[in-house]
Amino acid sequence: MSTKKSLPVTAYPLWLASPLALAMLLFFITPLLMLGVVSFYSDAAMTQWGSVANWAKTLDGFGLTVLLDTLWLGVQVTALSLVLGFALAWSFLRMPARLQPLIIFIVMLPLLTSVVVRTFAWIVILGRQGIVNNFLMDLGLIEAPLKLLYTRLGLVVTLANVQLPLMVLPLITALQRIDMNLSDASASLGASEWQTFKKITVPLALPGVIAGCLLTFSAAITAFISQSLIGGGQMLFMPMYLYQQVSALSNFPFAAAISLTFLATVILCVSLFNMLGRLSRGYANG
Amino acid sequence: MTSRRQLLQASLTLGALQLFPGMSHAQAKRLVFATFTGSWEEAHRAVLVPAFKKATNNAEIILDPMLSVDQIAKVTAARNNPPIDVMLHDPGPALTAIDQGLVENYPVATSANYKDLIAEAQEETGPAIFFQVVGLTYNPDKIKTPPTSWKDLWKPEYKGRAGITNLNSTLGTGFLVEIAKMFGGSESNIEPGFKALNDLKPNLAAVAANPGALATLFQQGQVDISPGNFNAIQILKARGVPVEFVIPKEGAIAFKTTIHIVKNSPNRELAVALIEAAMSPDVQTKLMQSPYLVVPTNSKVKMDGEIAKVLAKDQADMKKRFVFQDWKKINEQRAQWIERFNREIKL
Amino acid sequence: MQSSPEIVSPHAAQSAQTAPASAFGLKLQAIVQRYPGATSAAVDGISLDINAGELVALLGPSGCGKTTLLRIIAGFVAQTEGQIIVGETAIDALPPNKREVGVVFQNYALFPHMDALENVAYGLACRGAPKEQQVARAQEMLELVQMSHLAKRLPREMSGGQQQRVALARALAVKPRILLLDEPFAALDKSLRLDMQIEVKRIQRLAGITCLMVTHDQEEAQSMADRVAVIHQGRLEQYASPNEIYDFPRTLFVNQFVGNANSLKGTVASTAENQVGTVLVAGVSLPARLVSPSLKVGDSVWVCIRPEQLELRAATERIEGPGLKGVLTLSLPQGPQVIQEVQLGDGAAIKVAQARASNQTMLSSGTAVFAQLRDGSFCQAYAYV
Amino acid sequence: MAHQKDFSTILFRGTLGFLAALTVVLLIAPTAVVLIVSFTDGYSLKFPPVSYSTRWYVELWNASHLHFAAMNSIQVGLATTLLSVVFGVLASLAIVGSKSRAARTLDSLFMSPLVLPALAFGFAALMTFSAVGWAVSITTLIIGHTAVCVPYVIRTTSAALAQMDPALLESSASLGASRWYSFRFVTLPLIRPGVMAGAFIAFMSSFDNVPVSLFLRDARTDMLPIRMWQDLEGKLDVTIAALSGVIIIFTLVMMIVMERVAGLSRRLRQG
Repeated sequence: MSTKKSLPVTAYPLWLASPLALAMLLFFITPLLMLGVVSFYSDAAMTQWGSVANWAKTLDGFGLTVLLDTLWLGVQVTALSLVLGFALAWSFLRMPARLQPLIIFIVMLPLLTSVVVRTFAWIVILGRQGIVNNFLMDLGLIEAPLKLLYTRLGLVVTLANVQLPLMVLPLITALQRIDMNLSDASASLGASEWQTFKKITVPLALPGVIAGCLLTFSAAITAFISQSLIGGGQMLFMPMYLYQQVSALSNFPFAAAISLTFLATVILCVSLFNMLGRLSRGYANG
Repeated sequence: MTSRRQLLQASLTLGALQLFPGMSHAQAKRLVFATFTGSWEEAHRAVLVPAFKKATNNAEIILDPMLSVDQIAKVTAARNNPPIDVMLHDPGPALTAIDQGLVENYPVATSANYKDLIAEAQEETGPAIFFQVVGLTYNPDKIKTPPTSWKDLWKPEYKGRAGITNLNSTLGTGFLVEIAKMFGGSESNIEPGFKALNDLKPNLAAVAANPGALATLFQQGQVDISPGNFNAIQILKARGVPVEFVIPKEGAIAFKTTIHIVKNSPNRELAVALIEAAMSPDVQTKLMQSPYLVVPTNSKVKMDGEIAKVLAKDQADMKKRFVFQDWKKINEQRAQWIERFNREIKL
Repeated sequence: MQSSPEIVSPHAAQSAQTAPASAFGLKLQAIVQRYPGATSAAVDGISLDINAGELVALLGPSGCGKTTLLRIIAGFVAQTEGQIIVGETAIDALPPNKREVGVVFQNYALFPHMDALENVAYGLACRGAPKEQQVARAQEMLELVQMSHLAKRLPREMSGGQQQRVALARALAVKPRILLLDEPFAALDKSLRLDMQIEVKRIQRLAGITCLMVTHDQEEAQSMADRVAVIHQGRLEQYASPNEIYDFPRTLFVNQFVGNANSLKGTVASTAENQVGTVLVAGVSLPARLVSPSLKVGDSVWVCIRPEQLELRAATERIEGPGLKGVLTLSLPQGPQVIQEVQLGDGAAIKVAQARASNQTMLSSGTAVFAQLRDGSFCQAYAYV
Repeated sequence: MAHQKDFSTILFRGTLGFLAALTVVLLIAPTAVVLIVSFTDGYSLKFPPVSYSTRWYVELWNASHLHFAAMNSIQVGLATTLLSVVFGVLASLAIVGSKSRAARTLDSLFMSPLVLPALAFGFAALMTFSAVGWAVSITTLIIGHTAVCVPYVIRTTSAALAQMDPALLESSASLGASRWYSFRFVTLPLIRPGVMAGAFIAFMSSFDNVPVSLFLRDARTDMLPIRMWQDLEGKLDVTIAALSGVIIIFTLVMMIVMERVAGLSRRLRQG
């Protein structure tokens, strides 16, 4: 005799996910597939289909430069965020417990504050008459204001700051999981603090590092507002390239090809990060 | 207790209904006027909108400031259900919009103000409501000797202090054509223009996305010299920002700005009312005065004040002093130029 | 622990009490549970017949399938085969919430957002009972478990023992036909455990409810249950009263799992009627019950001797009767008794339990000793596998 | 073991401590700067302002185009939150804890908007909507926003569900509760803080959304962040500083409230 298999009381039927699955299929997946179709039109008016001209144009010297430059921007921002974020996360765990909630609050605030507002602040900070220039001039370190706004350096600093919470939160979580006894054990075995940091803390925090890097990287390369307000009109990254094709030139097919190239690149980067993440988890868990 | 709870629930339900469009039709009636960014938006918000409201018994209007090219892109994308009712165009985009059949002819026969426009402004596809004048803008606090020529932008002393806009704006494109001419080119030979732009790179502090953004760069002290729109800086100047406008010796670039009813607009009557207000001597007079200093097209408006002093005594004088460009030729190549600008002027 | 003079195990289980009229019996008929992809069944054809009002312990090591069986009865897992009958009706097709089977979980599973009273009233609330009735019944139940003074406490504000009382009250409040207890005392401190065991037993008697308790602790099973079902690798090894389980373990596993046992290799030396015979262990002939059926002379067997069945004497003080020769290696005093380890000649070690008496001098390590079977004791012999 | 701190240890701790302090300053600076600048008396965004006033807040009071955009953003934000919560909680219930291939696939699908460039999605959605003849409207904005905001609700809800002891549901069932009753009186109260935190994050990210709004908005459905961006780029309007001040204060207050009722920080870090 066999009884009917029924759903355990602790589980819910999978069909509960179907409304969202259907909605995502219709309103998320379908549009992305549409990009593929549209990208093969050869003209902006979308009358002739079946040409790879847009793809050729996307991946020609210039398109590739924009793409690589965007990725390079992501790498720069991620590296800077990592250094700053790791220092903060490391110090966080060594802070008096009273201070910790305050720090978490300070980290979270920008995460939930409008990105336009945060970027706006950096215009004030980096401008020719901005805080940094005034400070340096008051100190007598420079005579004429430095150009910070609309420069690569300014953009990297701004983006690193804007995306910093995305780095810090996973790092704190990862570092908190590390048994504090391990560093004591390492110290008792004669390792210097720097050795302990290099050989114990960093390897064990790797999953958090990778999670933070993934979030920061993907946020940095897609940060349209910061790129446009701080980078200015002279720097061209994928998001602005895409926006320009759509809004000023109405070249939907080309924009579609750009979008897909960008999407594919991001998916590739994410998969890479995920792979590293899996490796590092195996590493960190022994 | 129960009643308070019920009240809360009822109000939440009502609130939820409000969230969904279609249940309230208020939005459908709003007239959308795509004006230009920066000073134009401020001028129109301050002068044109009140006049329009007065004429239409407080009809709702939204200003959507954007570049001409963006307006065309938006309307092209949704021809049957245009997101814009009234467009404002520089000569180049105006030709494009007309060619692509995006605009509707203005009902000139029934218009009260159309016949008062100067001859050049009378266009059935969309009357011109003002002229724009592009010259050199500079910060008198930082630049003691006023520039006299476009060529001054290339002076080594302005290293890292000059600004331009990209070619999406008429200002940027017009400037490119002008410097091409200056270095021996023309509308059909843009090469010298690009070469000159490349040489300008060391001096560039910023490439603005639109003329409004260029004006803000002065406000922030980010640039000290740039090609600029006469009007764009007037409001800044009125606020005490140190900026001055000069006409270079090569002549200022001028173009008329036309206003159009978008085809398939559901708000045609309101659109006509707005354009009628924009042509009216009343509005044009107010716009001509400080701080807006908009060059009028209505013959009943007599040029005076700052405009008469700096630009031209009257419309006839203007035609003599200003350089007009061949936008038909420019249009044919503009997309290519934008592409090329993207590639070459990128740092 | 006196050994029974009877040789044949008495199968008639003696319930400690007579069933109340309202109680329901529980029958499990050949329950099989196979998880997809698993090589062996988690529950492999278990049949159990539990009398109304009886408290039965499911005893076995972790992973033996006892908890799975409990979850099958509760309806959380659907069995692959078999039938569950409560009273006269099969409940297999019913979802958990229709089975009227109360469960007390190992971690009590009190609803953290409800106070004690709300937790206890929950089951009645589910049934849509009027508010006053819910409260009255919940208060009554809290009184039963002596928790009425903490009715407004949230679970996190209660100790483990208090939480368990509330959990018990909650399960009983809806008057279930069967009460299932999953390792109910595992999370309690040792000192608290005994109190709660007595308490649970008291309440079970008072409520007169049929009760099935899962445990891996044989002492707990011994002390609480009317009958014990020993489960090993999904199979029922033995189902009998605690005494019978202890004294007449039917399998080698039961013998080893219930109480301590010295297991030695031996051979059957002689057989007699009623499973009695002798076995040869390390050259010594010992009287044994040949528990596995059809053992013949010469068969290899596992011979199990409980430590308390042995008595240790210095080689010099040896008395009549069979004895295993060895050297005393270790003495571990354990409360009322002392466990002594003896190394036999062939290297095997056995444990001997000796009552602690103040007037007795203890043998010292290294002494040559004989471990002698106490008078009237039998070894148990099981087929060698 | 040396008890005195050697030079390298001091250097090491000093460097990390300094960087950490710098980072904290960097994190606070933008918010503080905006708040201070919003009280300037002048037209430019000099820091520190030459003189202070609340004139830009008064301007803000009269800036009807900003009110209009703000109302739209709030409408879209609330509707997006509502949809995200309904769809997200249902989906979380279905997929959390399930090891089935279908559930894992759905999970990846639902989470994908978090990492994929939303700008590409915004553009793709615009094309799709216009292809089927849907004019850009509040509705299309809500759809687009929901797609990118629902992962936040799923993340916090799933985390809350995963932390729930399954025995609670079993015990509820054994006490006679139906699946729905258990959900209503056990699951829901226990995951409510997680759902609330997710709803809050979803609202904030819809309210702050640029990449999707960029393509799906038009003048009739103006969105606040886009309006702010364009006003900043096009005319460096100091009113935007005042508006930013208001947004910052609102965010701060909401964060404190959400920390109290939903343990926001804990939930943000789990995700």
